[in-house]
Amino acid sequence: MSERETLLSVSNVSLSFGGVKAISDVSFNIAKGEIRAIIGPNGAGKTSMLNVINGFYHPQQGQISFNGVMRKRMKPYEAASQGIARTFQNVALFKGMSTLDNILAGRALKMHKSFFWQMFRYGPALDEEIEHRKFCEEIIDFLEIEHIRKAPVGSLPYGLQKRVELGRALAMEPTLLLLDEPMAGMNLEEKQDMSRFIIDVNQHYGTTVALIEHDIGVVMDLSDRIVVLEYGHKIADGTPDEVKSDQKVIDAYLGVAH
Amino acid sequence: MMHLLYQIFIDPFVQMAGAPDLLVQTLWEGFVGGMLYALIALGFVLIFKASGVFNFAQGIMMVFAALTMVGLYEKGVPAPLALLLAIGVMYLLAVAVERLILRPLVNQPDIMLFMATFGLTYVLIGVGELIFGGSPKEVPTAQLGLPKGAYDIHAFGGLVSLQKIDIAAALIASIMVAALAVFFQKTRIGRALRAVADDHQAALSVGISLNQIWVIVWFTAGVVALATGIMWGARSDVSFSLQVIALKALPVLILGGFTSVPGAIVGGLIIGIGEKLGEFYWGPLVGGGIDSWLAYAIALAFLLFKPEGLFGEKIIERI
Amino acid sequence: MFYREVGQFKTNYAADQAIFPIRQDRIGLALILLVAFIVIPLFGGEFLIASVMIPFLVLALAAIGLNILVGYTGLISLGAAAFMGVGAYACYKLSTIFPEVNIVVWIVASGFVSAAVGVLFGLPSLRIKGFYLAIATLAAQFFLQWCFQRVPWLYNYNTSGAIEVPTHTLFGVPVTGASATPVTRYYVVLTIVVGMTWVAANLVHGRIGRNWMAVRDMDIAAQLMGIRLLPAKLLAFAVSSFYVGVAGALMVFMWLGAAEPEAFNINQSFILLFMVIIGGLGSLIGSFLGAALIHILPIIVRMVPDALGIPIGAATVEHLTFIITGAMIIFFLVVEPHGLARLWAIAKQKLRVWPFPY
Amino acid sequence: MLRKTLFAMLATTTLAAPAAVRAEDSIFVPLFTYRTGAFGGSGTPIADGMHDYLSMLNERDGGIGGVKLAIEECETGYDTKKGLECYEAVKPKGPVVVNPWSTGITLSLIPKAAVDKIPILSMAYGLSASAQGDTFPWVFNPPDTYWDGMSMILKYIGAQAGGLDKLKGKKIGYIYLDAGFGKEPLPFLDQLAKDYGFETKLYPVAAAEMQNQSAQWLNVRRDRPDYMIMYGWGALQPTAIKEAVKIGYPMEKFISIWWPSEADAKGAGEGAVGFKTLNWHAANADFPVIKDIQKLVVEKGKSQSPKEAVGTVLYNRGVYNSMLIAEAIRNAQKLTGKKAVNGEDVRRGFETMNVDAARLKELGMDGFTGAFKLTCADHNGHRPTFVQRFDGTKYVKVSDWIEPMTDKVMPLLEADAKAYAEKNAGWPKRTEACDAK
Repeated sequence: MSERETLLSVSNVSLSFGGVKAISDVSFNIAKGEIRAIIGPNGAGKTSMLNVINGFYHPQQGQISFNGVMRKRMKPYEAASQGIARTFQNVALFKGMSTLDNILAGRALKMHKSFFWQMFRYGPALDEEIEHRKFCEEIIDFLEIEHIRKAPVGSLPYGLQKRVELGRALAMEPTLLLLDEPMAGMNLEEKQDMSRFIIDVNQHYGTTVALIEHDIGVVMDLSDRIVVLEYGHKIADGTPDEVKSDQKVIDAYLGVAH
Repeated sequence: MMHLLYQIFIDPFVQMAGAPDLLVQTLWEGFVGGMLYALIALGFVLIFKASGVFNFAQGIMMVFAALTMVGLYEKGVPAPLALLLAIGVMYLLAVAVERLILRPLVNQPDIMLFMATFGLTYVLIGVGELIFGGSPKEVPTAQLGLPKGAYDIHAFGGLVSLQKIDIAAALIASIMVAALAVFFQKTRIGRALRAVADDHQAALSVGISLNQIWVIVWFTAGVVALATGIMWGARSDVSFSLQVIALKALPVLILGGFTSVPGAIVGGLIIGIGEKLGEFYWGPLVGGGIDSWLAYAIALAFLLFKPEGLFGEKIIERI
Repeated sequence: MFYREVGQFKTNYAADQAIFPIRQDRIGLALILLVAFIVIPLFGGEFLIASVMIPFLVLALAAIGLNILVGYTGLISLGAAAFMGVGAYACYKLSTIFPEVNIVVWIVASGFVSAAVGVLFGLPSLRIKGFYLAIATLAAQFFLQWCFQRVPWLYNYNTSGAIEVPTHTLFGVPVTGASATPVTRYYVVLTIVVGMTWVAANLVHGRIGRNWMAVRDMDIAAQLMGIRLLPAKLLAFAVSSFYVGVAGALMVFMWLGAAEPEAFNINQSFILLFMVIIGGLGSLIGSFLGAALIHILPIIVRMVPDALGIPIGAATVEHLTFIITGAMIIFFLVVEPHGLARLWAIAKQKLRVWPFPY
Repeated sequence: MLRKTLFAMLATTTLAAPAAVRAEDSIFVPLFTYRTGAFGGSGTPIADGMHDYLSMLNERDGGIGGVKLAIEECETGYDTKKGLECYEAVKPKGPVVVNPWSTGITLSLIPKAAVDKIPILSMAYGLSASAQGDTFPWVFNPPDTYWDGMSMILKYIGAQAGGLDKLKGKKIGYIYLDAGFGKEPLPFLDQLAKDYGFETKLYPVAAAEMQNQSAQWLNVRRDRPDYMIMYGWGALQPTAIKEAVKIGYPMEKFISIWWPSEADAKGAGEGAVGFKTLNWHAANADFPVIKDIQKLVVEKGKSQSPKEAVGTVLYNRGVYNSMLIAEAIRNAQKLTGKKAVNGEDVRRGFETMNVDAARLKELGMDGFTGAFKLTCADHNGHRPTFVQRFDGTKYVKVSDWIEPMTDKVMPLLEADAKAYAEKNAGWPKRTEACDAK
């Protein structure tokens, strides 16, 4: 893996809310094209880490470089325009919109036709709309959600919502895809489907994936490398096999007191 | 230009120092007005805390409650009895609101409940005017045992005149706030109320009847509304145009945070005193009458620095 | 039976991305336009046109504007009437400074002034959220109304303190003022409202509308999709105020004929908000339904005792109107909290599967 | 389909609204009233007075000239939109005159009057310039404009101070409703201030803040004006009087235009004694005409008015308003020889109105008000008024009749009427003939 180019590197990042430290001095990197997992017990700072990566939280210390560009503070939409997409732990779909509109909303950055043409939904604006509809239909086909294309997402079962959310992230054609517990609350069959999608995304589109997941089995099967966090500290980093045999990780997961 | 700057930044303070009696009087008027705003806001906070409803009808409840009391008095009912009957009417109103609005709309988005209280406002305006007519009514202050006249204090190089009715209003407001605080902290129902405010589900699971709580809260807010209506009515008249003044409770609430009782008080005082000072010292610069919007501008200015209000809980956004 | 989409196959995305993909909807729309443009002017009485249809259309346009802000973008506004006022005063000023330009041009142009003021008062929306934002719009409401009262330049130093609408003509036909017939005024209003509704439908069904709704439903996720909140919100404020402003200009020039600042008071703002919420947040058709319910229901209530020959005082009728309107608002909220538009959608759904229950 | 039902609803409204057939044996007089809303308190007695006088004519005389009056109230709530709706609703029934009873509604209706041939009676309110019959042939606003009112108040103040020239260097405060009505006298007041050398202090009160005036009155306390003038309406008035009592303002020097009622002053109790207003008619029930109303209407339960309200300031104002309507109709019948007159006839009836002392006596209004006359050019009359003083329960006349400063008012009216016609490009030139006797 080490021969791969680094896409994102996190160096010495610390984040706290008031007096509470959520992340202390964590460093790791994500290589281009890999599937990288972040695991750890509840409250380990995993989601905060994703929030830092896509600019939603601003770390007090440390730096992040993406695609070779260093940055300290950046706005979430800037992260998005640089090609970072994500899904959320508690599905954050646009509840009042249909599946198709949710996925089309993911194309926001790719659509540029002016307000003028939008007003008349004519000419360039209409062409653009149809072109992107085609693109979204491909994603819909890929995720096998054709039958719920026009359904309001608020009424869909949880598993499908997660899939739509993945679709919305994919619509951004991201370089780096952050998945926050993509399989939480799913049954075995749904998990298998989701795993298949993740691997397909990684292999077909070459998208780099960073994911948080609690199901250790799935994580071990899916990921190329794993970071383990506990109480905001990094306790391990390596391939699934390395992590599996790490004593600190075993202690953390079995709850051995330090 | 210099002259303008002088008029805005220096002259008002020169005036304040030059006539301290007027300054004290202005502060007092602002204080009394602020207390009354705070009382309206308080009724609102009670309801918001316990049922999460942004109760637009609080203003009309104030008018309706006072109108019931005064209307009954005008129809020949002795004043103390009319007061009791008005309290009874507010209880019936609370029951009706719980049955007809809150129960069917439980778990709907906040904005729907907000809208429902709009509907309630219309119904109360209609019912109130139908029964008691639209003319302004006088509050029988003497019969209610409220004082008349003023204490004239010769101090601060002049005269400060404190209306007894205003002092009574401030006292009653303080007593009500204190009573509510005791009620919240010390009684079983009060504790239940706080439990509901914190978490509906949790309250339900320890066997507190939400419906009962709602009735109590709306009733309490109704009594607060009655007191406010009478005090304000005694200063001018009980009429439907008082309802517009009740809108001033909105900046108070926003300033104080929707859920904070001390916030409502402090917010009320800031708005009350701020708008009186503004109108008195700065209003003449632009021809006066700025108190119609000054309160909102003050609240807006505060909000830009503290977007969750002075006493609201700090919002940490999570995803 | 009549309303069924079975058998209507789309062979391309263009057809499926249309705003009315179902044939019956298109026929229905054509019928409504036919009634609005031909039947009503031909057969409607003066009362229907001047006191029912013109106000209804004007209010519906304002409701669409407000719905863009409240319903589509999720930003609450309690100051819509003040923005109607901005539109009205802007139109008044523009048409007196440049009287030779056609009045219809100024009615539409006044929307831009209103949009600019809307953006100004929308700026705090970046920092202030939810009900707290209501304060910014309330400040706008009271401050702007104060300006209409206090800046004599705005009302051309009229001693009455009001703005009055002189006669303007369009192709030689008077369209404003007393000599304009209700039918002429109705056509002008209808044309503007239909045109602007069409534009609104285009906007909300396209990229811009999706961005607004994304901000409304989950602003954090929207940001992470690359949607910038401030421009999206300000655009919503601008477009919304544009619509509301044009509605305000129409209100004064095509309906009232003269207006004091009180015409744009806080009650009017609340009534517009009613219409939007009762009609359905985030629904254009809901804006029409809401305006119809709130404007036309009281008119009907007022007529009922007269029609039935029951002698009731005018004031009593007014009281009953208040009670009934209030009760209807609560009733509709209880029956269908998502507004008339949702009822309409459910009715369509039922028709689609009729005669089967599912 | 909801849309369809909607249109069905609309269809019914068209059918229900204009019962366009007007019975030949009656004269349709709509009364726009406001018993609801923020100003309902002032509107109710006026509505009762207007209604009861016309009902009395129906009861006593069988209408006017043997034709019954069809009286219909329409509730406006003082709201311009509802007022316009009322107008459209009554228009098909052939009203002979409309009384908008709101400046906002009046302004909207003024351009329509000539087109629809329905005269407007806006008695001592509305657009002052409409007193100019040459520009506004269809609008009548007797007996005084707000400028006349201001000039008479100042004359009274001048008399109190020992002559108008004694006003020099005095401070006069003006508290007013911050709306068209309250602002209208401002340019006139400025001019008078220049002419007589007094200083003015302005205290505007926004409509929404009517019951929250303590800041304005603090300013009064600071400025210590020698006299206070009030142009208020609704809840503004009682609140202002209470606040004036509170700061100890000398009531004898507090003078209002003609709108406050007894109830407005009563609330302030003893402190309000000495408060003064202008008026042009009596404020009691000791006249044959009021007795007739009491006997034939109120006591028979045909009035909405409480018995004790009959004869109060605003009730009598309503009676006066209806008397104007009735006289105009009677004149119109005389002029045309028709019984069932229409709006055009009544407009002529107004222009030829001449209620002299003898006629007042016939009307049972001897001493109720002064004689007056309208002409084609003068739709107002600019009649003298008197000052009445509140004695704790009622108003008592305390001054002689005071003539307005017509010489100062007329040029302003003329200029304003001209400005109105100019600003409203295409304002029609008067084409209506004049029935001058």
